[in-house]
Amino acid sequence: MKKVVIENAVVIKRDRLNGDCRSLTIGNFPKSRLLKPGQFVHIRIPGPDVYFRRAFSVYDINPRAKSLQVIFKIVGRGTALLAELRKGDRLNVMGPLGKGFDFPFLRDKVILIAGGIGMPPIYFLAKKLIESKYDRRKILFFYGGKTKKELVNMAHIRKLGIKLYPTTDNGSYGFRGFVTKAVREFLNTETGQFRIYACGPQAMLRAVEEIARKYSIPGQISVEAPMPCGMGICQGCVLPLVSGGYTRVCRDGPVYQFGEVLL
Amino acid sequence: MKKVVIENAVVIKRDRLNGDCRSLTIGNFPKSRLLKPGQFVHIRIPGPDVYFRRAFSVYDINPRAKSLQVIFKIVGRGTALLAELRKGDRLNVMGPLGKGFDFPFLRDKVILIAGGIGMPPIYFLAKKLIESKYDRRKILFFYGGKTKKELVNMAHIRKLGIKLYPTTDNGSYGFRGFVTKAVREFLNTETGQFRIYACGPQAMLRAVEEIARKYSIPGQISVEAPMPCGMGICQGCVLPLVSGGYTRVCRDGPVYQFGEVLL
Amino acid sequence: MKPDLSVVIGGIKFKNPIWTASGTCGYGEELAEVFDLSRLGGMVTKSITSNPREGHPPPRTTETVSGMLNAIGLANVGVDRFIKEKLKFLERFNTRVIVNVAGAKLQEYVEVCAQLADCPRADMVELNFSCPNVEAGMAIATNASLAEKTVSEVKKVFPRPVIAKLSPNVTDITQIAKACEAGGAEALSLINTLIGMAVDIETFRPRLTNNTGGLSGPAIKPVALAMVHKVYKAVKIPIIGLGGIRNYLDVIEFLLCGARAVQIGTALFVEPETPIKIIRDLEKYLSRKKIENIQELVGQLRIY
Amino acid sequence: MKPDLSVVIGGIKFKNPIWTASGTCGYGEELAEVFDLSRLGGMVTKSITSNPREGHPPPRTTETVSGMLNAIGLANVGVDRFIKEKLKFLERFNTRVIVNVAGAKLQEYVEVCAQLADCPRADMVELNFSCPNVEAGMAIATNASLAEKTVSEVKKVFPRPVIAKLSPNVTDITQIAKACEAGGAEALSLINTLIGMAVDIETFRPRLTNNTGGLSGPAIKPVALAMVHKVYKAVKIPIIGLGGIRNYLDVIEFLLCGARAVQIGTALFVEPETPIKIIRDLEKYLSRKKIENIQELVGQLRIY
Ligand SMILES: Cc1cc2nc3c(=O)[nH]c(=O)nc-3n(C[C@H](O)[C@H](O)[C@H](O)COP(=O)(O)OP(=O)(O)OC[C@H]3O[C@@H](n4cnc5c(N)ncnc54)[C@H](O)[C@@H]3O)c2cc1C
Ligand SMILES: Cc1cc2nc3c(=O)[nH]c(=O)nc-3n(C[C@H](O)[C@H](O)[C@H](O)COP(=O)(O)OP(=O)(O)OC[C@H]3O[C@@H](n4cnc5c(N)ncnc54)[C@H](O)[C@@H]3O)c2cc1C
Ligand SMILES: Cc1cc2nc3c(=O)[nH]c(=O)nc-3n(C[C@H](O)[C@H](O)[C@H](O)COP(=O)(O)O)c2cc1C
Ligand SMILES: Cc1cc2nc3c(=O)[nH]c(=O)nc-3n(C[C@H](O)[C@H](O)[C@H](O)COP(=O)(O)O)c2cc1C
Ligand code: FES
Ligand code: FES
Repeated sequence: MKKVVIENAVVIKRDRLNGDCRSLTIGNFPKSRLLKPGQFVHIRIPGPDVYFRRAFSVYDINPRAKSLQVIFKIVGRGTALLAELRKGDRLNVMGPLGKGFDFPFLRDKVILIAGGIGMPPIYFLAKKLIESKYDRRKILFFYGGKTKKELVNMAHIRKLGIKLYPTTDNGSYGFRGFVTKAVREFLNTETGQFRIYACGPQAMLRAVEEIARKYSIPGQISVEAPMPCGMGICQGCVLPLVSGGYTRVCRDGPVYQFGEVLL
Repeated sequence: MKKVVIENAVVIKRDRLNGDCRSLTIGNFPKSRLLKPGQFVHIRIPGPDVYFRRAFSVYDINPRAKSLQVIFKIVGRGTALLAELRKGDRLNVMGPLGKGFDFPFLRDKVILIAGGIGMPPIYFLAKKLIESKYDRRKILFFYGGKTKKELVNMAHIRKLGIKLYPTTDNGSYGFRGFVTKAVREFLNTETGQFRIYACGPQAMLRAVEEIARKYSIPGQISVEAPMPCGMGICQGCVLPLVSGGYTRVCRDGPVYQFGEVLL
Repeated sequence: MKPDLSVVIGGIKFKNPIWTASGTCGYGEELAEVFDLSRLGGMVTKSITSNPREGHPPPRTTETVSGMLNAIGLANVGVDRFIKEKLKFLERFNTRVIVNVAGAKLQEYVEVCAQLADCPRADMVELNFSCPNVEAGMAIATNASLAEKTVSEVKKVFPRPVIAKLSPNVTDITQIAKACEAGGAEALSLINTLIGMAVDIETFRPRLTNNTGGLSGPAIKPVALAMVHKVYKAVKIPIIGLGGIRNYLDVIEFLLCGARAVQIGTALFVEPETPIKIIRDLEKYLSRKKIENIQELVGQLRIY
Repeated sequence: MKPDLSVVIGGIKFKNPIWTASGTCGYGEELAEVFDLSRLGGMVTKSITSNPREGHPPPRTTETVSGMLNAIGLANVGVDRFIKEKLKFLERFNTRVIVNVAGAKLQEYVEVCAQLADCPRADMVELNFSCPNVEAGMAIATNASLAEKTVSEVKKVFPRPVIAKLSPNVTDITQIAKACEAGGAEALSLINTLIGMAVDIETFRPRLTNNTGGLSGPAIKPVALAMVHKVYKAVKIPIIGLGGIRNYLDVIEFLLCGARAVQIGTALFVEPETPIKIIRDLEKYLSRKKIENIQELVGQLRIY
């Protein structure tokens, strides 16, 4: 039986990234090595008026240090409180949760598409692909934000040594326009066997699936939903399936094949 | 119309005293000069599961630094959270609240009786008496605790240059026995015009009133009650009056004349 | 242009929809030390009865998770002293005064309201049909015909608008609401507290000498919203919503669900300046959203 | 000596009084990844109905202050698949399985329970009389004679103990409780969720597609305690208490108020290991207090 770990972890590092984004490195999580790209941890944020845990994709792990890293954006009460934590503060972390990404075939050209704060799981996937000896040159990372400020940890991503295509809606950095427009233009000139992985706002994911349909490219998306339990019990995080009925994002997802969920 | 101040104050110093006692110096409270001995502040403690404010007697003030000091004992959720605050943390403070002690006649010998965590308002009274040119030699400070560990800030009190009579129930420090026993023995040998001020557990206050009756000494006690509002609105903090009916401890007290409230 | 926060209830204009709730602002004396009561749309005074009441022995209140239990027991100065001292004090403020009235039986409501009829400072009365903390308290709250009768009898003696304050501790609050409307109430306020209990596990005793008490505070807001919306769909008279309000976001939720005004209760104990903050924040919100009059929000919930 | 945590309800022995609540532990599969279900006194499975139900469209849940609203809409696999897959899965655990049953009308309860009659793994059934999230849901919850009838009809087809689970959304819960007792219920569990609502002030929409939902979590504990105590005084059959329990202190409050066992609900979402912690802490508490059997606490509240 799969085992979910619940640990009283500890903040070992926190960083202010661009804009409203923050990075937290969380230690004392002995099973961090089990965390796979696309999986998430469910974090109990100490403070008033935050009752449920909050879900965050794994951005990176350091199995030897028994730590994991998440990157998050301040959007409400919970994330605001999370941003106030300091080194040494305790916080309860549950994971690994959810299904991660399926790895591509070695021959595939891998198109990674990250929109805004959808970047963390995509970065983690890229990193793990490289560690698993995928060809760096076949990994293309499209990373879009509204403005340059929304693109965080660019230096970090660059270190992966893969092709990075930053885009901003206003052209303040990189390609001007939606990240999906950049992908489309890229696909118009390139050929090969592709596989796409995407995480970002719903509108972006819809556009990605459209592209995938048009170019007949297989792939996966990672979606979001508010998650009371995060383990598949409450049925609160459901999304409708194309085939009818509902799927529990926390357990059956958050990663789905193209065309599986009704976006 | 009297004005109650509500300020987003800030922790400027915190100290671990003996045992479960802590000291907090709170800055950014411009009206700290208004705080009188026996009055209290009502503090909103940030954290989960603490809904009401918590009342703390003023231990000291520094009007120039716009700060005040409280000393508290960890007894439950609120005080546990308060103990975790660090320098720079914000906390909302309301005050001055309640009636303070009436000052004695200059000729009176002043007997101050503090039991356990009832010490703070008694210390503040002693300090203010001295500042108001009362004769140091006429101020007697009886300070009792279960053990030596319960007697905090002794050095601080000693600096006042008044007669200090520490007592411990087990004799681990100073006089052995209840603080009221020490007072009784003192009164058996001394003569003069006395006035008593006391703060401490209810059983101690009862014993103090008994002594006062026996020796016909006037004086005041400071009492406690859970305080939802702290301003006299909710009628939740009432104690029965000897003369019938109830009194709101937060507004009509917390300082009462001997024989006023039914202990 | 400054948005218009004013609302009209029972033909009376309120400068804004923010009132303070009965039992949580006393008779105004203490709160006046924190802010100028003239800023409030209205103030509902502590329940008064024919004779003074001392209330229940302590402990009368206890903290709960995101809320409190109270069993004050309608401690109040009685209608005579209320009129002489308390209403007098409130004359200096430019806010609406709604006098909350409680009674052991129908006749007491009528008597007290008759005395208030001659006091123009009592802009309205609010009949507390729902105090869970006194023996007879729940009778009218759960009995539609008795509620209707009480309202109509009070209407005969009190010439200005009458509000009925409803209890949430019923199977169908719309029944009582409709009865009060039929009795002639100009408005309804809801909700009063939920019946609750807390136990001291060291002494094996209830934490209140009354054994049970009324639950208030943020914990009950979802219940209050559901009831306000349910009653809004069932009656035509205006609703004053309350239960757990702490900030302007909460207020907007109540307005959307159908409340034309709201009352701030327990929040006053924790943050006495809450109403002032809310009024300021509402103004900002309306300006930002380009809403000219706050009444435009009332009942605008788009249900599924 | 280790204190005895076991309790007997409806003639069935439970190794401890800590159960998990319906709808908050699914059919056990997910929770089994966190701790060994055999540690539990009992487990109440998610409400099942005759046919599978997909439940309401999302959003189905929302966070509230110290609580949550849910309107899952009784999503479940239906009794057939439940028996084949889910009960089967639960065979490997040494805990009592209480199967919660819901129905649109009386006949559905009887049909489902009849099917369960032949499944010895279903130690008991718990009749969900109170789901506020489906059309017909509240009918039995608020109708004493219908509740009595339903229990007695189920008793005819189900040979093991029957629990009736009551709604708090009624004027007098003791009426329904007594009716269920008269109908032959071996025990009562209370409370189910309070009806509540939350509004998104950006979209002017309810936060749940079902508009209203059931409020659970620490916020409602005082209401649950008051109702447990009230019912305890009114009936003779054992009570299983629930509503907002997070720790052993909460459990002791419920036991003192008259509950013989308790269920842990929403707390499982926040801290899935809650039941295990509670069992450990209860053992320590009883040892410290030199209480040999936990049953000694039941109903020991010393009211004023
Ligand atoms: C699988 C998964 C992975 C995620 N990974 C990341 C990540 O790596 N970085 C990051 O910044 N964010 C991530 N999120 C989103 C993150 O969980 C939300 O931003 C966060 O819960 C908001 O909490 P809050 O209290 O600040 O906001 P509030 O809006 O105050 O939250 C109120 C309620 O809404 C829920 N909620 C609101 N929006 C969302 C949402 N989009 N997703 C889930 N719950 C929501 C919260 O759980 C809470 O119950 C992820 C979400 C999921 C489901
Ligand atoms: C006028 C006044 C002055 C005080 N001065 C001091 C002081 O200088 N130093 C100090 O250490 N303590 C002082 N206290 C007591 C202090 O307020 C309590 O210890 C504190 O409220 C306990 O909070 P808690 O959350 O830690 O405990 P919990 O027991 O968890 O609190 C639970 C509830 O009980 C109430 N409560 C419980 N015991 C008391 C009590 N004895 N008095 C008031 N409320 C109580 C709390 O307000 C809260 O609502 C004073 C109390 C009053 C009324
Ligand atoms: C301490 C206290 C005393 C109260 N006294 C009264 C009262 O005398 N009359 C009345 O109608 N309501 C009384 N109430 C109920 C409040 O007016 C209000 O209906 C309830 O507290 C819910 O609102 P809230 O959650 O904002 O506090 C009292 C509430 C509290 C907390
Ligand atoms: C998400 C969710 C789903 C629930 N589903 C059911 C259900 O199917 N049947 C039922 O009888 N109760 C159901 N309940 C109610 C709980 O069993 C319980 O009565 C209620 O939540 C109060 O307990 P708590 O505060 O400990 O959660 C559900 C509660 C929640 C939060
Ligand atoms: S969050 Fe509970 S089932 Fe997904
Ligand atoms: S604490 Fe509210 S009246 Fe004293």
